[in-house]
Amino acid sequence: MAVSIPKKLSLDKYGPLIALVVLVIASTILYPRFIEIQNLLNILRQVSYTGIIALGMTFVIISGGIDLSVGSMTAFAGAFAILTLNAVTQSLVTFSPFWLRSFLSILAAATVSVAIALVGGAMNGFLVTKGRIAPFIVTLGTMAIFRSLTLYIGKAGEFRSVNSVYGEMGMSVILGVPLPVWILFLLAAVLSFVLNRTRFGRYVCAVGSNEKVARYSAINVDKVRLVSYVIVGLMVGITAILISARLNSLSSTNAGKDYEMDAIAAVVIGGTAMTGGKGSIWGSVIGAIILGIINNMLNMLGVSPYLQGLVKGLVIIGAVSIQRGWITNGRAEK
Amino acid sequence: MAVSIPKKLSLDKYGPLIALVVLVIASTILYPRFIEIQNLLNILRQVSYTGIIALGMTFVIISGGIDLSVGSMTAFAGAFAILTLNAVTQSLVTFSPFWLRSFLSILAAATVSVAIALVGGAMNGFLVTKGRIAPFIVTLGTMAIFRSLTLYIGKAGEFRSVNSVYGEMGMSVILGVPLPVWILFLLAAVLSFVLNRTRFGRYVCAVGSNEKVARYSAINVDKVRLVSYVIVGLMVGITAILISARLNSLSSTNAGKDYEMDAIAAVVIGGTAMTGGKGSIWGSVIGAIILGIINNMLNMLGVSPYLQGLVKGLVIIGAVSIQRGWITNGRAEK
Amino acid sequence: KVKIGVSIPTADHGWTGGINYYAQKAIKDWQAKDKNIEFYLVTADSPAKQVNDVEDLMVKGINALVILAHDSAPLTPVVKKAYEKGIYVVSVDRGLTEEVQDVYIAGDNPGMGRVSAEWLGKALGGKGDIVVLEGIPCVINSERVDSFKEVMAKKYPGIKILDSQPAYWDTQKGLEIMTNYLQKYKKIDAVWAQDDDVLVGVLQAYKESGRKDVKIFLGGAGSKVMIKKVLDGDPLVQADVTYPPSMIATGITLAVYGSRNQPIPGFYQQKIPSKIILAAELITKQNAKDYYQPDSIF
Amino acid sequence: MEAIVKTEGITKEFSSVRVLDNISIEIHRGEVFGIIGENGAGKSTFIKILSGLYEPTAGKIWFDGKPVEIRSPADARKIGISLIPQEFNLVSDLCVYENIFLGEELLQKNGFLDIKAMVARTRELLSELEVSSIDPYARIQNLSVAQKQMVEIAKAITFDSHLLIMDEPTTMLTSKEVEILFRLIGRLKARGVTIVYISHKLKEVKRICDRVMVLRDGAFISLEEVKNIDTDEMARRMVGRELKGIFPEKKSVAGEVALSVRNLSVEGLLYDISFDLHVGEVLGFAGLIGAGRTELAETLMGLRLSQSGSVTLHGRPLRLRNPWDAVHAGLSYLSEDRQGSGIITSFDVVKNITLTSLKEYAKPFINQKSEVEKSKFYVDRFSIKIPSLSAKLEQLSGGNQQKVSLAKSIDTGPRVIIVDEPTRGIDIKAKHDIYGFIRELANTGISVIFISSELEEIIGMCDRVLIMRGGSIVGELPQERLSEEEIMYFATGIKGGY
Ligand SMILES: Nc1ncnc2c1ncn2[C@@H]1O[C@H](COP(=O)(O)OP(=O)(O)OP(=O)(O)O)[C@@H](O)[C@H]1O
Ligand SMILES: Nc1ncnc2c1ncn2[C@@H]1O[C@H](COP(=O)(O)OP(=O)(O)OP(=O)(O)O)[C@@H](O)[C@H]1O
Ligand SMILES: [Mg+2]
Ligand SMILES: [Mg+2]
Repeated sequence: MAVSIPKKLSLDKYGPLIALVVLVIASTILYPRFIEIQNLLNILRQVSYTGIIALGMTFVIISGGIDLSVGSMTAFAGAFAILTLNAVTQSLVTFSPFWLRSFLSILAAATVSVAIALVGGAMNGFLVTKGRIAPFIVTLGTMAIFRSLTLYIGKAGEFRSVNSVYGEMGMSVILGVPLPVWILFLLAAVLSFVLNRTRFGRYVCAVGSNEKVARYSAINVDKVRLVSYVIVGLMVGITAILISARLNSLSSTNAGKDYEMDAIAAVVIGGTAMTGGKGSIWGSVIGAIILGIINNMLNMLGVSPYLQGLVKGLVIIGAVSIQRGWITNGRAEK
Repeated sequence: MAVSIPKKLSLDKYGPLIALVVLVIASTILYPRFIEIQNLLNILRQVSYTGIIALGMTFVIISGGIDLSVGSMTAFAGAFAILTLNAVTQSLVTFSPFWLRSFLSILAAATVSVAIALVGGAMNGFLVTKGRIAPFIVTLGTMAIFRSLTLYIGKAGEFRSVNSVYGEMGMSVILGVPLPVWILFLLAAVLSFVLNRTRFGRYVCAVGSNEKVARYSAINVDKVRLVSYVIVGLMVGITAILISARLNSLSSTNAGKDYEMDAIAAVVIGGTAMTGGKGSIWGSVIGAIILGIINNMLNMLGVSPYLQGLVKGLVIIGAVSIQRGWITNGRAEK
Repeated sequence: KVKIGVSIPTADHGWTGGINYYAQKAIKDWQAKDKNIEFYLVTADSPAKQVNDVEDLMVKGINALVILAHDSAPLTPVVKKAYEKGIYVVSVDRGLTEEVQDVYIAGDNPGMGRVSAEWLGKALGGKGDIVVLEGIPCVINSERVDSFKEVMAKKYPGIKILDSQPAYWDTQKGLEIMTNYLQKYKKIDAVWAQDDDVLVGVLQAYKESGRKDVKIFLGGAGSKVMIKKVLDGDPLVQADVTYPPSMIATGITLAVYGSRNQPIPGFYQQKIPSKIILAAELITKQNAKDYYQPDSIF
Repeated sequence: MEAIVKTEGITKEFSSVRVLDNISIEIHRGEVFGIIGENGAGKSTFIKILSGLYEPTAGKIWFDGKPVEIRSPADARKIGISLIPQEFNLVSDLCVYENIFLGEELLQKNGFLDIKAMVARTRELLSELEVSSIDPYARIQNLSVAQKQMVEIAKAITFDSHLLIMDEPTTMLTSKEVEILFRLIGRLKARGVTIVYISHKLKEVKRICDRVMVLRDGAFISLEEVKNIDTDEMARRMVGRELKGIFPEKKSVAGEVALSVRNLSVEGLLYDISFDLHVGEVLGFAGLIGAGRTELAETLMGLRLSQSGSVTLHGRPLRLRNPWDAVHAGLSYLSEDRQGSGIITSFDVVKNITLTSLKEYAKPFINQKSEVEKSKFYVDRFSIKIPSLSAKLEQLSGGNQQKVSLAKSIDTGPRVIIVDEPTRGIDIKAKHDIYGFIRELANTGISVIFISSELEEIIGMCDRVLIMRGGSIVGELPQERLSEEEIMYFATGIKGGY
């Protein structure tokens, strides 16, 4: 028994990684240029936006909640980022040097975006904990609310940045690796540490496993759950900056569309249970990358647009069943 | 505490109803013609399609699962319904009397639609139980698969019925009440009975509440969960007939879009917990009606298109918090 | 060998379904004619995904890009990158915010609203009460609706727009909203649904209501169902205004010629025109047969 | 004697670690068959194999003389085996009658549930168990642990089984319910039902069992007529050596008042509770089920809100609005409901032990090394039998889970510790260790509130005992007046009524 526990645990832990490796090998065989560094960097950049949100979503899901509002919150925070950016850029127009002016306006935009998303996350958390409303309902509601407000402010149009430095920042590449990819990995490292090596992380797992035991263990359950929503808010704020900078604009209708589904799917493919209690940050990163590879390969192989959904669905189910098969050997597990 | 138990239970039970009553009163005050019989029938008809699916979804959610594929499965089953209808109608073109020919072709269409949706539901159930893959992932996958197949078969266009009797059936009104409304209430009565008065219903609650205990009690957990997915499949098959008959056509791109969200929202607003274990069929009907009233009132009051989401989100959260407030009086409950 | 990438939105409503259909049709037609062209068709359900798609296409080493952008501004940077790399860019329908394309071919959204308003205004004799069913709240929708309302306000002050709600270019939504309109307004003279898919639902709602007061229904985009009705002299649907999804096929053809630096046959200019705006054409009983294509899926 | 069950070479390995080794026995029809052994000896594993919850790695089973394969609880039921498990197996979202008939629902002729019949039968069963106060429609989550245990018993006897297995059925019960249970066993036995009875309470085993099997480390030690061995011998065989003087010596040095409770009331649960707890004192709380002892503990811990009254610790008033207030002030609580509110079964040993005291290990990042070291200390001190420190709690035997739970509540370094049924399901040797440890804590100046339904340990451990009934304190007994009779007088209301 002592022998098998680490084996089991490690498969639990490495299941998503194994699925990723299988997928990479299969993709390379099907399309050898898949493995080119530029293609891999593209994939990483493509997944980094929802990947960052998935990091925060991991906390929420482990704590036993869910957040459907991340996509429209991204649009909302991003809209304010661009509005702030434009306002500051224009009011500083005579200010020099140029770099400092750009820096200040971007800083202001980033601050506003993060602040708004933090407040949004806290609002979700507040309604869930103090309002005692199911997370699904709360965030379904705020999803509609944030999108609506974004449409209203943007009159269903686009927010365009007047500051081209913002766009350059969004597209910037550091040591050959795009900025959002750096940020994704940096945040993943930090949050993985938070999950595994801080009290808060431990408490999140405890609350998601058994709320009553957590309460009897003098854990402030409400606070822990609230903070999870705030963390996902923080991630949304960061993503909102990165994506609006990348596009140097933001569509009030479409920005952040379906981010919630992509983020949740990444988390679940990464091995975190929807029922809460345990999960892994790096797993979610891998989950996001798996989704990215699927999309990339659909394009690379030129799968018919009508059949893309078929292939995508099959590969997602297949990727997860690879993990399952190896872990449980047919034994019943929750 | 012993005193408060029955009180609590009954509020738990009547919470959604109270929310509905409050909403109806508020709507009537804001827009007196809301309460006209025709408007109420309109609302009922509008909600009956996703309402029927919500009935099946209630079982799945109580059993601890979820089904995201219902919308695209509706499109898929509906597509085959129309294809079958057309094929049979054309092959019987010389057959008379007319009413029998129409009857036979509609019967064939209905049979095929239900059969396909049953198989689809069973497939979901099989992957969840035997495949041990999280329901979220399975049905996210099959959601993409069904939509993709529908697009492929319909070349992203429309399926049009050549049989006008089918259309007449879809819009028929019996004793002043539209057909789908009859079916919704009939199915709700039957399924409510199944949930509360049969072994299967009891087992669904047990499995969703505590799978391990259910297994210890000699309940075939896998079978119970599988059957829940089959039930939602059955409901999808019925809805697919009703909606494709109503429009006498079906769009491969649009049909069933967002049904999953509407159905899940109806179930949760109706008081069923996303964590499973307990819930109510009539609650889900009420949940669906609440959503219908919200949509109706947005139109009736002419709320700005941009702000509709805001109002909708606020009312959903509000409607659920009405229930909450009355039930828990601020005490912590899962 | 020429490699042409085609990036379009996912088929998520009737019109984009048409786009998907015509893109594949053009690709098939060209492949039958010319073995030296390779096509890559990708579909995106959001601007962010479409940016990814264009990147993926660039990895494939395309020579030409045909793109129907989800949104203008978000796609501009990546298309600019492609354009600057020397890829021949044909931008279809949704413009970009910078001139980073070789050819721009588009339908006329404000024109569609205008033509609809003018025809409807005339048909109503300059007075009456109408209701509007909008699309998804977005730029295209605003352009159509705004110009429609502008024409009405200026030219037909006797026409009153009772209501204007989003139907999301979705049949079932159209059905629902029309049901509610019919409940809300005792008298409606005409309906502008802006989209033929929505009009299907609207007509169904009207039929079910048993009312007789609405005289005119006008959709948009020119689907074969509605053109057939016009052709058949349906008293309720007497006209349609085009916004043809086949523009994507034309765009693909332009990319084939343009990337090979060939002139279009019959054109006396070496270069393909940098802007082509397809008129919002009015279809009535007189010309309907020219527009009716029974084989099309749209 | 005819054998109802015969096992041959029953062996169970959990991924190659052997927890049951080659058990070959016969259980006679109509007897009460006792199984005893240390925590983790394999008792539960053995009976889980008999009831189809585990499949044996090797070995054969005969039932009624016929070879059988019991692959699932359904199989066991079919041949007439039912089980009262060690941990609760009740669906908390369902109500009492629904749980009792779960998997065995009574149906009407038309195939629908016969709810009336089930409720009526539930009433009968509950009154047979003398707990008619339990409402058949009450949700399980609203019951106390003792009530849940009685429902669990009712559930096991709903259908006429030939073999009824009870895995430590009395750990949650006070002597009153234990008597009810014993009467029930007597009636069943008279009907010819065979009973397998697992317990750490050797006196109970001595009293009601016909034969007793001793297991040690998964191995068969002995099987003998109960009348031939006394409890001391049983203990000797379980542990493998002599055990003497299970309770530590009391040296009460009643110091100053540590915790002072005045007029504490919780609506409907507690009425006007006042008492003082001294430094270094072990203060017992006795009472029958529903007396309100757990509620008092939960109120002191801020898990329930009081309407009136005051609590002071070393003269400083405490505001007990939530559990972290209480823990911060130096209070700690060992919950009676092990799996419901004590431990997280999907967490490993280390994470459980440090859950409440995590602050001590996180400065600001969790020092995993010191966590592991501290856990090792408890594992040694309480001889917790675990496969490894990273074993999940669900892989531990019931008694060992209890020890982890105790370690968890001690690790906060409390000034006042409230232990609620601390030795629930713990074997006799470990009890000895734990009593010793609690006394040591008291000697270092920690005050202990000792809630227990085992009068023997209340008397053996406590310096002073308060008796509760119906949410009030109805009596106080100093050490020299402690006796089971005195306590029962107060607890049942013969003495000290309202
Ligand atoms: N699911 C499991 N996985 C691994 N090991 C297990 C599992 N269940 C039990 N064990 C191990 O088997 C051994 C015997 O456990 P068992 O529950 O039978 O003990 P027990 O005699 O009932 O003890 P107690 O008196 O504490 O209830 C223990 O060492 C335990 O750790
Ligand atoms: N017979 C009963 N009928 C109804 N409710 C009861 C009954 N007995 C207890 N309760 C309620 O159950 C809850 C928990 O009681 P519990 O048995 O835990 O009290 P307790 O004093 O801690 O018991 P013990 O003294 O055995 O620990 C309380 O709310 C109590 O009022
Ligand atoms: Mg045991
Ligand atoms: Mg108690």
